[in-house]
Formats: sequence, structure tokens, C-alpha cells
Amino acid sequence: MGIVKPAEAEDTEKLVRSSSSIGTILNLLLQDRRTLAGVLSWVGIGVLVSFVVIAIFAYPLAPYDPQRIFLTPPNQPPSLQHLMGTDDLGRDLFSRMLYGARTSLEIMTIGVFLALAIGFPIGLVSGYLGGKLDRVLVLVMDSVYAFPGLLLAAMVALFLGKGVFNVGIAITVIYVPTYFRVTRNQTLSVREETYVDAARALGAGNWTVIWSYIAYNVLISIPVVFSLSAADAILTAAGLSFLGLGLERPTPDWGLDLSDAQKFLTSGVWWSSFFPGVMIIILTVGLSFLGEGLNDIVNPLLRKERA
Amino acid sequence: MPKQGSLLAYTVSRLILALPTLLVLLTVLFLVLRILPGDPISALEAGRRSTRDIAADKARLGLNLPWWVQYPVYLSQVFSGNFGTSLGQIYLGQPVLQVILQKLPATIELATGAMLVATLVGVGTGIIAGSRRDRPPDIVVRLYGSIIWVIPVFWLGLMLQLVFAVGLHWFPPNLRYEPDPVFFPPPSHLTGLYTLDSLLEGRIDKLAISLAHLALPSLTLGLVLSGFFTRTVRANLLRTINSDYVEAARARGIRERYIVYRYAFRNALIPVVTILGLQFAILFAGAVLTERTFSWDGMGTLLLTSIDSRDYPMIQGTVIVYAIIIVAISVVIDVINGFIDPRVRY
Amino acid sequence: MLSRTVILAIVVIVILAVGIGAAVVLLRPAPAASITLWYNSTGHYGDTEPAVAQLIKAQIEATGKVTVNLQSEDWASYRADFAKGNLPFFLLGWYPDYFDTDDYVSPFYSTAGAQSEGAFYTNATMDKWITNETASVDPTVRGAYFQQLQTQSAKDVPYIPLWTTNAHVVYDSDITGVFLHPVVFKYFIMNKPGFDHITVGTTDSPTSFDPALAYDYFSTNIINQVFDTLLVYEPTNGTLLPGLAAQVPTVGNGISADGKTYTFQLRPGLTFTDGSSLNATTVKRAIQRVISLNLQGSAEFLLEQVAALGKTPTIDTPNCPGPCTTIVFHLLQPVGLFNQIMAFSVAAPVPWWYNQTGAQQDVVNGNVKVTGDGPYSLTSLTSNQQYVLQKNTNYYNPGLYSAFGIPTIPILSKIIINRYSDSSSLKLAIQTHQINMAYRTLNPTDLTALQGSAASLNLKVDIGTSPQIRFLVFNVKTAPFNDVRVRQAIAYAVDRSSIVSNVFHGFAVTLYSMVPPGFFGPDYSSPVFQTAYGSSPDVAKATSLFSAASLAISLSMFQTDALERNWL
Amino acid sequence: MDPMLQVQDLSVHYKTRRGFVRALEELRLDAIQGETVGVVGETGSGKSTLGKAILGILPAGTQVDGKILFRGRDLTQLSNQMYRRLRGEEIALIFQDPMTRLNPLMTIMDHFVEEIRDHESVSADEARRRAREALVSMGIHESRIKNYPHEFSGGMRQRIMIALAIVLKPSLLIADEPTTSLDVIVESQILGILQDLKRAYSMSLLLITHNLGIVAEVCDRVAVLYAGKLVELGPVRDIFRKPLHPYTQGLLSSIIHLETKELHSIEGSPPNMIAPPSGCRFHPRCPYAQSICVERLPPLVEFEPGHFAACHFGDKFL
Repeated sequence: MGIVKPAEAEDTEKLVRSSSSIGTILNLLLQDRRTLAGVLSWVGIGVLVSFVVIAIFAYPLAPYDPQRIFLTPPNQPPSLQHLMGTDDLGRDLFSRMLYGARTSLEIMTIGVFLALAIGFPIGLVSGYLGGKLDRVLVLVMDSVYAFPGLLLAAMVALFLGKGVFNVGIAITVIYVPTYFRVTRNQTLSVREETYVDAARALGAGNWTVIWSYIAYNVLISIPVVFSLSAADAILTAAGLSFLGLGLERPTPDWGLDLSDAQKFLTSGVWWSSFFPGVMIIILTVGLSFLGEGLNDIVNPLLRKERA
Repeated sequence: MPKQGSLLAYTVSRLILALPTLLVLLTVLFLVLRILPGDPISALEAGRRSTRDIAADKARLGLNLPWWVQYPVYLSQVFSGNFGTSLGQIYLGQPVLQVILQKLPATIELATGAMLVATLVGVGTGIIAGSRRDRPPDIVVRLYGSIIWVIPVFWLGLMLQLVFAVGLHWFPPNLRYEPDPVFFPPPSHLTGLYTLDSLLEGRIDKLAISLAHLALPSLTLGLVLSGFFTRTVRANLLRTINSDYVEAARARGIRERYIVYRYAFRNALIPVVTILGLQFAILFAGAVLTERTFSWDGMGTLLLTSIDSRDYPMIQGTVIVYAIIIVAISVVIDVINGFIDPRVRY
Repeated sequence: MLSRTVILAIVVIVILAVGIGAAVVLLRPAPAASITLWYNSTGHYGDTEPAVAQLIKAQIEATGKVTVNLQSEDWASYRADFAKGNLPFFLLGWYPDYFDTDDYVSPFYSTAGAQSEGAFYTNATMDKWITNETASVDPTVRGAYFQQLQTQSAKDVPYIPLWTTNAHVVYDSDITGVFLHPVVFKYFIMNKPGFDHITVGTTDSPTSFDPALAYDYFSTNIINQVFDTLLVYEPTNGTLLPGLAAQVPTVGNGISADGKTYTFQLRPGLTFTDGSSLNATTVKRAIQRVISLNLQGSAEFLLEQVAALGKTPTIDTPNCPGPCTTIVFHLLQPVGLFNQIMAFSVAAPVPWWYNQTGAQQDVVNGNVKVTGDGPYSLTSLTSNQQYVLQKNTNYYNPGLYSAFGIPTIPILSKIIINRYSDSSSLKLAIQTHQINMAYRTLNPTDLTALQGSAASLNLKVDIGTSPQIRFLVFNVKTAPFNDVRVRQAIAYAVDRSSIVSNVFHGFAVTLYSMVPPGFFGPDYSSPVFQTAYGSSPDVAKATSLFSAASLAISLSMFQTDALERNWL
Repeated sequence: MDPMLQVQDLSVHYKTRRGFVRALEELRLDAIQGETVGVVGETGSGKSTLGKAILGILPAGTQVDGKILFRGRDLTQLSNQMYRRLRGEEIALIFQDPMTRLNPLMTIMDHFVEEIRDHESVSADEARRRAREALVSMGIHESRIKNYPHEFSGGMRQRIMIALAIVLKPSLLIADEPTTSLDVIVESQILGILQDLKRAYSMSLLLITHNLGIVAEVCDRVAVLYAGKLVELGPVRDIFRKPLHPYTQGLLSSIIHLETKELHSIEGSPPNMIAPPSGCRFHPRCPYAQSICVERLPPLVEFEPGHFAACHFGDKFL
């Protein structure tokens, strides 16, 4: 710290640092715990991890089968027996919320990871090679990016049909341009940096250059985008379900449950709309915090490396 | 340098530049609407043996032809505004474009209202946060900014409906206008925008009714959108407040008031205009959900109705019109940007 | 470094989560045999339908033998699809067209009726019993036939009766003349002091306002405000009054002794609201039009078969040209309830210019082309949005109900009907007094809430018994439902009381026969499904029947898969 | 003659997340009317801070101690309003990077009119006239006054910045590396302009630079800063001939001497300004450092008349 090394030493340090970019971020996270960005990030991580745990252990955690219909009068308010009450069919809302986390995370995981898997390499190639291919790809991706995501997803979901996997695919379509843009822009700026030139001069092949330097550097900014697009993906999936294009009843799904319950809201049955909404909000806010926090942490990092 | 001439030239050049974007978007939609599902009509009918004769519908819509034949026909249909006639029960036989144009004003009105709310709230909170960095108002606003955009718009709509329409009776709960056309005759149909039509008619009472109905949907959509503005304005303001020209202006002894407005705010708000175009994409997506919550009879509702009645020509037409609007808005935004930012026209 | 461990732990957890998540998605067990249950998604029966469908799904799946997919579509498509035989297994409702027990039998168990219900059930014996039953006016004879019909229906199970709903309407407490009439909800006898119009909200949507096509509650109810029929009903019950006809035919006075000839005398000088004439030839032409068009899903069979007018009806207009007021129907066989059918919308005369080659379009080039002779005319129609009924100032019979304390009809000069996309919007609208009346359909939860707050909101909530029945329909021509054992298995599996309590909170009554108990005249209803399948579900019996029919089910599986596109 | 500007024991500490950055420590400096004082030092030595401190435009939260006397008034005690009026009117500052110092949304004319009318109650026409005059005096054609900043080259923008700085005829001009970002030809133009101006208006000039060549050419006296401390102050000739502080010696030898063509550089890197080295701040890099240098801070001593240095061994280099 504080000691400026000769130029070569600095570059070496960058190379070393870049090879463990995720670790770098986590280290910074541990360092910056007390700043707003750090607090936000840790809250986000906490939320995400708890929801992942809920999703995995939905079976042992849930008191009842989420599809079991209790033959007591439906729309029971929260009680000890039904922590979040029951819905309009007399199903235990708490169990449905837990299983709903699984549905949401499944959709989000499929959608966002596929988008990453597609958008990242295309962006990498496009940004690194440049030229006509790059211009065409940018035009296509920007066009898709400019189109209302939910509508595009709705179209895809409409023609693919309902179900977790299909909704995941529909969501993929929206976020491919996002990952493409991020990857390409990062690649473009990292490409200009001396250490890539230096590596090239050392006789590394084009692909080696891409993979060993650019890819890792780009990966630093991916967690930010990932958190934000995951939050957005969950919202989009909920929106699709709300519009009746997402999942088939009686799959436990927050969006679908909310859509089915909202009609009772004005008659005092608040819990069946409240809890699905709250679940969506907690998860998305968690992811949003994580994204915001990471952004504050990663951006200076990128700037520093760029400087 | 003559300003007017160059702005016109800039506008024209932007229009020309918009063409490839539109073409690409139309091609992407062509893929999604026709190629990916293989056979969209059968996909829509998804397993049911339909009321409608699938083969006949496909022949009628030209969907039985190979894609390289369909594609030019599709483009010529789009550019001539001929989207065919509805196959759904509700608008059966009516020209698709005609139906869409009936619904379009409602969506434009909602979008405008929402954008207004988003801009006012977003810019306001952004300025509060940006000019009080790391102080409590900034932290509150930053939390607002990262929470509000992930609140499901339909959920927010429900809550606002519950509080302001059912609870407090401040605003009507849904629809674009009072459902009783005898007591509350809607404004005559000139533009289809109820607020504008009321003004053109010179009827303040009608304007008030239209605005009251517009309030909750706009607020719902606008608030959700405002988060993005909040964050952008804040970030930009932090950048401009610490910028070199602000420091230089201060060194020249310019009044602090002017520095804040002429230097920091104006420069901070310009990038906001630039990103406005992309916000419309989010806006229209949110509008579909908002329209549903508030029984707002616009394009979103039309799209959902068409999906319900598996009205392929209407679905296709609606989605394409959305695409055209998006591209048109991006051109308008660019031109506005060129008008207010002297650097752009070069 | 400790932080490294923490980092590692987090990374491992995340990777595990992703992996397990993927495994859960990909390794889900494939379902066994599957059937598809269809329901309407756009509020024709209110928004309780998804709940009902899910409940039935759960009940059938309790057998462990089949999985039930749920599919939904909008009402207009649904209506058209089941009439074409495209829906193999679906939820439906029935609202009577005329006041006779026959209206719960012919439409379902006659070959022609079953076709328009999408069941495609045909049983020659049933057809014969129905013919005999309609021909007779003797309660004992008819009772015997109705018993046989119902008993057989429980064996063949083309339909499974489930429940009867309660009718409900919520309205401003100062509106008078609101009555939940079993057939026609009459706007033209309503009044709201100090107002010349009311606005009504509904979640229903019409299919068509052409009497030759319309055969759903909302459409026919509007037709009944806009078109008068030869005979009409009293304000509050099912007694017939003269409408376009000067009197109700009775035996000896209009009805021949053999019951095969019906003579009606039209009132003189009738016209449609557009000025075109309405005389005996108009009536004849309208009836012939319905039968010759024979539109899919229409009530044509009521005229052709139930009213025994046949494919080419013999209708005389003896004093045409001239006064042209006499119309004589020659039936193929005696029909005891011919008068009732003449009071149903399908028999409403339409102007001569109505499309003779297909259904009349409601709107042509932006002009409303629904022209009738009733107390109201439909002056404005915005598809799926707003329907405006305007007082017909030249209404021929304003004193129709003067004997019932209603000196002139219609009273209100305008009825504005707004469509809401769902029951919660409708409830909000009535709750905030945006509309004066909500008629069809609020969900039971909202209804309870509104009942509780009616007084403070200045609203009235009327809940009455409804002649509407709700049931499941099998398209008996489609596998696996062409196997009667599958239908019977489902009849064993369904649990009516759980639907009534869980979905309708008691605003409904379990139903064990397509003929609901206690509505019209002599009670011919017999709870045959209770007798045959018990009053609570019998999962064991259902399971064994499903097993017996398993071959059929696996066949149908194959078929469904071929129809459904399978992505990835 | 009384000094126009007297900086007495000025300390400036910036607040950052990691602690206080001690940008200036107990600085003393003065300038009389018409004098050109050069301020030299490495990047981060606090020389830019000095300019901003005099103008009172340091970021909010910065800790400032000491006195800045301008014509006898202590600027640090001025009200915001008074201070604002003083800026531009009596003391003007020219920045290093002209490219980013103008508001991109305002025309050049707007900048001038705004500045003139914020300080003097003159008509808009009068303000415009003076704006044109100032611009023309910098050799820019008046037709370009309606243009926006992005339409000018770097050299032209620096001339505009100078025009903006002198349009109110201040008596002290602080030029913070005015030519660093410009090419050599433009640099000499700008320096020429500054010289002319100084003569024409008999202004004092505080020239902040790292370029000793410029100092030699333009300045009357020079102050050398190291790590926020004044290490040497004196007439240009004395210092160039006889640098008393090892740091100044290092600086001077790092200029390429035309005769020897040798380039010396100072070993090591600038110190951490949050926790500066103890004693003499230069000791970690000083070839002559002794234990006393680590333990005790050397006082500023006048070794020759008017020639001050802060080195324990200053007399050894006399």
C-alpha cells in the first residue's frame, strides 16, 4: 500500500489479482463490511443464501404439502397451525411460500445462467474481435435490449407453453443482451490495456489472451450484473405468472398465488396477497442490495485497474 | 454555426439510423413470432383441436409458406400497416391496425403520466441524495432507489388501489373514465387521449375526471420506474458536483445558486435524457401489468385479450406496434437530446 | 486466513444450491397417465373457476392413477370450442331457457342437445323418453319419464352434476324493481329515484346478440331487453304473459285439441325500432332463419327438436297479405311446453334484413346492427367494454306490467353496462360507487364482505336461489372419456361438499342430478348421483375403475402427447 | 512594500475514508505586488492545494488552519458572500486542464456574461462588450464567442480560461500548471501572454508548476514544496545556483542538463500523506539523511538574505 512500484511490477500485480477476481471481490467485501456498500452486499448475500437454503430444504421445512387442500373453510387468517394462513382453496400458505422459493430460484437460475452462458462468450468475441461482426451483434443486441423485456418473454412463453423450464428460457432471451453488453464493453476497455498488449507481445495466442486476461477481468463486473438481472428475472417471472403466461396451477409460485389471491384483498383477506408479495420483495430487494453494494465496491476497483 | 439547419439534418440522420434498428427488431420479432414456435397457430392452440381450422388460418395468414417467402411479405405488411384482420371472437373480422389504434392512446396516456411521475420523483430524490452525499437523506434515498424498482408493479398497484381508492376514496379504483357516460360524458374522441381531448374541448371538469383516473396507474408505474432515475441522477450529480467546471466556476466567484443549477443540475440531467429511451422499454412492459391491475383499456389489455382468444394477427400486430413505438421514441429522445446538448450535433 | 474459509464456504453453498436446483428441475418424475380439465378463465362463471378446477384436479388425482392438467381459455373461444367437440372434459354451467323441467333434460340428454353442450352423447332410448315426456302434460307420466331419464344419466355419466349456485346482485339501495328472476333479469322494470339511468358492471362477456346464435346467459339476457318474444314472463316468476302476441294460447283457444297446432294472434301495427315492419311473415321468417342457419352452439335444437318444428317447419300466415297478424305453427308431435319455448330468445323475431346466410354481425362499419322491438334498444356497443341500452320510446306495450304495479316500462331511459375484466375490479367499482349495480359475478368472499358492509355503503345485496346448475361435461366421443368407466371413476372421485364449502363458502348447494330440486311446478328431481355414487367421494372405487380402464387411458396419453408440442 | 499575499502557517488536511491527508503543513509564503512567485514540487506535494486554499474552494469538510492574509485581510475569516466576491474579482485561478473546466452546456459568451454580472452590476450589453474585448485580447476572433467549449482546441480553451480569469482585472493571478496539458508551442504562447498581462495590469502571479524551466524563465522567487512542507524559498537565481535542500538539489539535477545530457532521478517514491514520515519528511529518500533527520523536524532557516530552507544541514550546502 502506498508505495508505487515500477510499471512492470504493477502489471504483474494486476495479472495476479485478475486471476482470482471473485476472490478479490470477496476480500473487498470483507474489508468494506462497515460501509453502506458493504452492509448492503452482506444483507443481500444473507437473503440470497437463506432463500437458497429454503428452496433446497423446502421439503423438510414446510409443515404441509403445498398442494394439500384443508377441508376447513378456506382463507384462514394466519394462526399457529397455518403460520401465514390458508389460501382460497384452503392450502397452507406458508408451505406454498417455501416451495415458491424453489420455483422462483429455479426459474431465475435457468434464465440468468443460460443468459450468462450465451451472452458472455458472444460479448467476449464481439468485443475482442471488433469489426463488422461486432457492429452487427451490437445492433441486434441493442435492438432486443430496447424492446420491453416482459413483452418479449411473454411472446416466447406464449409459444413455448407454461412450465418452469419454458419460463426460464423466456427469461433467458431478455438477459442475453444485458450480459452481452457488459461483457463486450468490459472487453473493449480491457483490450486496450497494456498488459494485454504485453501478453500478446510475449507470443500468447489470441484465445489464450482472451481467456487468461480479459475473461477474468470481465468476471469482476459479472456479479453486479448477475445480482441485478436476477432480481429483475424474478420480477419478470412473477409478472408472467401474474399475466397467466408463467406456470400452470397448482404449482406453488409467488406470482401465480398473488394473482389468484389479489381478488380477495379488498374483502379483508390480506395474507394471501401480502405474503407472496413480501417474498418476492425480500428476495428481489436482497439481490438489488447485493448488486448495488457490489457495484460500489467493484466500480472503483475497475477504475483503479483502468487508471 | 447555423443551429437550426444542423438540428434538422441531425433529425433526418437519426431517422435514417433508426431504420436498421427497426429492421433488426422486426426481424427478431419475426423469429420469435414465426420461426421459433415453428408454427405459431398450432403453438397457440397448444394441444387443443381448435375451433378454427388451423390449416385454413395458416393459409390465410401465409404461415404455411417457407420463411424466405414469409419474411418479405411480413416486412411489406408491417411497412404498409396491413396486419390483417382479427381472428379472435371479440374483434372478429376487424382490421388489426384499426383496433390497435383505438387502444393506443390509452397506453400513451398512461406512459406519459408514468414518465412524468418517474421523472419528477426520480429527479427530485436523485437531487436530494446527490447534493447530500452520505448524509441521512442520501442513505434513505439510496435505499428507496434500490428497493422501489424491485417492487412488483402489480403488487404496488394493488396496494395503492387499496389505500387510495378503497380506503381513502381519493381516486377512482380503475378504468380510464367514469363508467357512467350520462353523468360523465367522456370527452369527444379527437386524439383518444382523454386528458388532451378534455383540454381541446375546454372542459376542466372532464380533465379533472381523466386525471383522477390517470393518477393511480401513473403513480404505480411511475414510482417503480423512478428508482432508476433516482440512482442515475444521484450518480450524475455526484459526478458534476465534483467536476472540474464546477470547481472552476467556484474559483471565478460564480454565485453558488447558479453553480448548482447551471453547472451541476443541467449537466447531471443530460445523461438522464439519454437513458430515457431505454426506460420506455421498461415502462411499456410495466404498463401491461398496470393496465391489467387498473382495468385500463390500452394496448396491454388488448394484447392479453388477444392471447386469451388466441388471436394471432392481433398478437403479432400489437407486438410490432410496440416495437415501432419504441424505435420512434428513441429517435425523439435523440432529437430532444440534440436540442438540449450542444455537443451532440457533431 | 479465516476469510478464505468463509469465502470457500459461501462458494460451495452457492454451487451446491445451483446444482441441486438443476437436479430438482431435471429429475422430476414423469407423470403417469394424464387427462386435461378445461375451464373458462375470463369470468363467465366468476373468478371461482380456477379454484374449482384445482379442487377437482386434486380430487381426481387422489386416486393416484391419473394426473390432471388444467387448461383454460376465454369464454367466446370456450363456447365455440366445446360446441365443436374440441374440449374432452370441461366445466360448464346451465341457465334455463324456459320454465320446465324439460329444460334440464332435453338440452343434455337429447342427441341434438348434447351436441350443443359439447358432450356428443347419444342414446336412442333417452331420445324416445324425452319425446314422450315433452308430448305429455300429465305430471305422473312425465314424472316417470324424468325418473328413468335421470337414473340412466347416472349410469351413462355424460355429465356430472356438481352444484347449484346462488344468484346474486349488489346495487344502490335506492334502486327499486330489482328481482333475481329465474330466466330474465329485467332492467326495464328497475327505477332509481332522481335518476334516468343506472350503470351496471359485469364480468361476463357476450358472444353475439343475434337470437339465432346467442345461447349464453349474458347475451340472451341482453337480447331479452332488446327483443320481445311472442310471449313474455311476469316480472317475478315464470308465468307467461302475452308479448308480441295478443294472448297466451290455451287449449281450445289457440292450441288444437291434439296439441300439435299453435295459433298466435300478433298485436297490430308492430314495428322494429328502425321502422321495419313486424308481422306474421317476419316471425315465420325469423323462426325459419334460425332453423336453416342451424349455427353451431346455438339453441336451434329447441325449435327444431324440442318444439318439434322439424327441419322444415310448417308455419302458416293465413291473413297475409292483409293485416298479417295470425301465425300458425304445425308441430310434428304434441309439445306441452311450446309456449315456453316461444318465450325464449331463440324465438325472437328479427328484422327482415338480418343476415340470412350466417349470424348477424353486431357491429357493421362502426354502426350497431342489433335491431329489436323490446323495451330497450342497444345503441352503443364497445366490444368487451361497454353496452348501452337506450329506452325505446315507441315501445308497443308500455303497460305490460301495469297489473303488477308497474304502470309503464321501461322506466329508466338508459342502462349502461360496463364490463370488468375480473371480479375484484367489479367489486371495487360497486364498493366505490362508480357503478350502481354489480350483476354477475362477484366471488363468494367479496359477497360476504359486501353483505357485511352493505348498510354503511348504502348498498343492497340480494342473494337468491338460482336455477343455474354447474356440472362437468365429458365429450363421450373422445378417448379416454369414451370409456364409461373413466366417467364413472370421476363421478366417484368428485367431492361436491368440499367445492361448496371451500370455494363458495356456502353460497352454493350440492347437486346430485342435472334436474335441480324444487324449481318449477312438480318436483321431478331425483338425487340419482347420490344414490349411485354416494354423497362423499369413494376413492377406492374410483381407483379400481381407473385401473380397469387403464388401457384406454394409456391410449389417450399417447394421443395427448401427439397433440401437445414437446419442447426440449 | 507590504506583501499583497501572506500565507502564515497554513495547514490543509483533507478528510478521506482512510484518514486525514496532510496536504499542506504549516506553510509560509508571501508575494508582493507585481511579483511572480513560482511554487514547485512533485505531484502530491500540495502545490495545487495551495491555490485552492487561497481561493477558499477546497472540498467541504477539509480542515484548514493558519492564516491567509490578502491585502491585510485574513481570507480564512471571510464570510462566504465576501469570499465569493473576492474570487475572480481580486484573485483569479487558472487551472491545469482547460479541456474540462468550462461548462459544456454554456457558450463562451454565457461564461463571460455570467461572471461579469455576478460581480458587477453592469448591463448585459456592457458585459457582452467586455467579454468580446477580453476574448479578442487573447487572440480569439470575436465571432466565435457564441460557440460552445467543445468547439475549441485545448490551447484556445486555455486562452479562454485566462480571458475569464483576467476579465475582472484581479490583482493576484494563480496559475496552476497552466501549460502542462498543452504542447510546447502553445505553452510558450501562454507563458508570453501571462508575462504581458502581469506587466499590463501589474498583477502578482503565483505560478504553480513542476517545470523548473518555466520557473527559471518567468519567476522572481520560487518556493519548493515537498510532501506538504515548504522546504526551500528564495530568489530564483539563488536557488538555481545554490540549492540548500537536498530535495531541491534532486529536482534541479533531474532536469536534463544540455551540457552533461545526464538524467538524475530521485530515488524512492513520494511519501504516504496520511501517515507522513517522522522528522524531516524527505529523510527516506535523502542521500544525506542522519538520525536527527528521522527524529526532528528541521525548522525553516534563513541561510542567506531572503533564501530560506528547512534542512538540518542547510549550512553544509552554502
